[in-house]
Amino acid sequence: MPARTGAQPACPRRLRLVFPADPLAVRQALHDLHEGLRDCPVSPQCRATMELVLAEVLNNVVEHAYADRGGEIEICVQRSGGGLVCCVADSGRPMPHGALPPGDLPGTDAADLPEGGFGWHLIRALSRDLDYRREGTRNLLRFHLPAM
Amino acid sequence: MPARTGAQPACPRRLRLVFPADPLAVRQALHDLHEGLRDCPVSPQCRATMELVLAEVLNNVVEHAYADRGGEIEICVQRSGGGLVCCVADSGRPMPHGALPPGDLPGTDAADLPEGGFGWHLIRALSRDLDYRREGTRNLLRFHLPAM
Amino acid sequence: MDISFEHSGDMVVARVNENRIDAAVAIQFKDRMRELLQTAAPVVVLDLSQVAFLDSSGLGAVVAVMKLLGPGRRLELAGLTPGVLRVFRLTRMDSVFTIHDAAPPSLRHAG
Amino acid sequence: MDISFEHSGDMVVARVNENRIDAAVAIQFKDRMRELLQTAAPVVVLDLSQVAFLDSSGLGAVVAVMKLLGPGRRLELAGLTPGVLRVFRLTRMDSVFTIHDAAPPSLRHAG
Ligand SMILES: Nc1ncnc2c1ncn2[C@@H]1O[C@H](COP(=O)(O)OP(=O)(O)O)[C@@H](O)[C@H]1O
Ligand SMILES: Nc1ncnc2c1ncn2[C@@H]1O[C@H](COP(=O)(O)OP(=O)(O)O)[C@@H](O)[C@H]1O
Repeated sequence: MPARTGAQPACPRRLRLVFPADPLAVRQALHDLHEGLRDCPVSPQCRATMELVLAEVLNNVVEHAYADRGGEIEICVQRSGGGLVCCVADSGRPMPHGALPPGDLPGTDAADLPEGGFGWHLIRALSRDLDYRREGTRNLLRFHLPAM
Repeated sequence: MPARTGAQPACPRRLRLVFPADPLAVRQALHDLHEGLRDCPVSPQCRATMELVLAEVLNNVVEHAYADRGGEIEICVQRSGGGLVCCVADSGRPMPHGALPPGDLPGTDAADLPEGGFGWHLIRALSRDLDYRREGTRNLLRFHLPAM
Repeated sequence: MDISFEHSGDMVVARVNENRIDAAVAIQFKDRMRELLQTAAPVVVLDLSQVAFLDSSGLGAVVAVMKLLGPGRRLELAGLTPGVLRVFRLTRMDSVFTIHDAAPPSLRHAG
Repeated sequence: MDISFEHSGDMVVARVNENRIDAAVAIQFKDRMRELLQTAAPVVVLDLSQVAFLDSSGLGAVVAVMKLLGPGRRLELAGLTPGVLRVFRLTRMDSVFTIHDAAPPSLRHAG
């Protein structure tokens, strides 16, 4: 990569991204955050957890909040202790019933295996202090990822 | 692409992106803007010009303003007539002498062909109303791309 | 989506030569596997040793492929990296699939 | 960076099988061409018909390749798409290179 040639290791105080609600832009955003934390005192496990939890959150924003019609997503990631605080904002439709989905695991009945519905379960299993608010026309989600 | 399945054509009022100063993130940003204008009344020529001019501006921010050390870049693109108004902001070092480079073409002397120095010439040749300001610790660049 | 196939007796090994199975490629993964699974091998081993990242869209696609095989055939998994294994564990889908510890048997001989 | 080579008499055609030559790949482009140009053909035709986008980093890399060839050999360009041609025109580099209108001769026979 031509970038970062002769770069000095630097851990940014805060990472912010704004990008369209589109699977490839989501992929690049996850890559950018992962790279952006490279020189930070955050464990590889914590970064991997961030990548998975944010992937689930962002896929839901693309598919459900924006219903695959596109829109703008904003992410902030900040260090906190050895862990991370993440914020995600979108201007799509609100969560069903104005609250976070429970994240119950679908059954594993061999006759009718689920192909979806795992997202909120993973988010809840891996994050702490999950908080959702609707502010005007925006969805604001905030959570903590513990040091690992 | 799974995204946009069943999507309704929609031209956003404004496109905004925030991403790291890194060649691959720049590439994705150019792609996102190009796609984001897909359903807009902006000609393919104007979109191609936007892609080239923004590529030059952004490459300079990555290489010179941030000196390949990374940082945050913000872009806004708004329609104006059949053309576009673009804004680019970064927190890197200021332009040399606090002003835009003249953009003189390097010579084409066969004995010593230039491998760089074309960027600002292209930007100036293809944009209108180019405006640079330093505001606090940020560089703000604004220009117009005419309808084509 | 680069997936290579290798036959070995009544088994076929499908090796995913990609870093990620995520929302951007889940449908491509399913479509490509559907094509490749025209073969009649009763056991299909999915070699995920190159896949560092799989999200719930990717998991859903793997389940969909298992269902495509129908009742007479079996999908088994091999070479799961730690990040991928974690997703199977957290969703209990590790109880649904036969998961081999190492690379698929047919490749083990070669390597 | 996918570049394929094809010899044809005392000429070699290098075909860039990529959409873009931009800042993210300019160095890879130069390095890959350097490797491939170990060959002794006096004329090298760079087939850019697959390249829809080239910025000034890409232009600089093409110039660098020309300089790598040294005085005894020639780099010619073929198959420039409108966007790429525009960059050569605006920077006057169209006066430095021999630019063929169509796909390179060796491929013209095939197609
Ligand atoms: N960001 C969101 N905005 C609106 N609705 C959502 C959002 N995320 C999830 N939902 C709703 O919650 C349900 C469960 O989500 P999830 O557990 O991720 O499973 P899946 O997305 O695979 O259906 C979704 O099917 C959808 O109806
Ligand atoms: N965004 C920027 N911030 C600081 N300096 C810049 C910036 N853009 C250009 N420069 C300076 O202006 C010069 C000319 O830029 P340009 O015409 O794009 O050519 P090149 O980048 O190929 O050298 C650069 O070499 C650099 O010194």
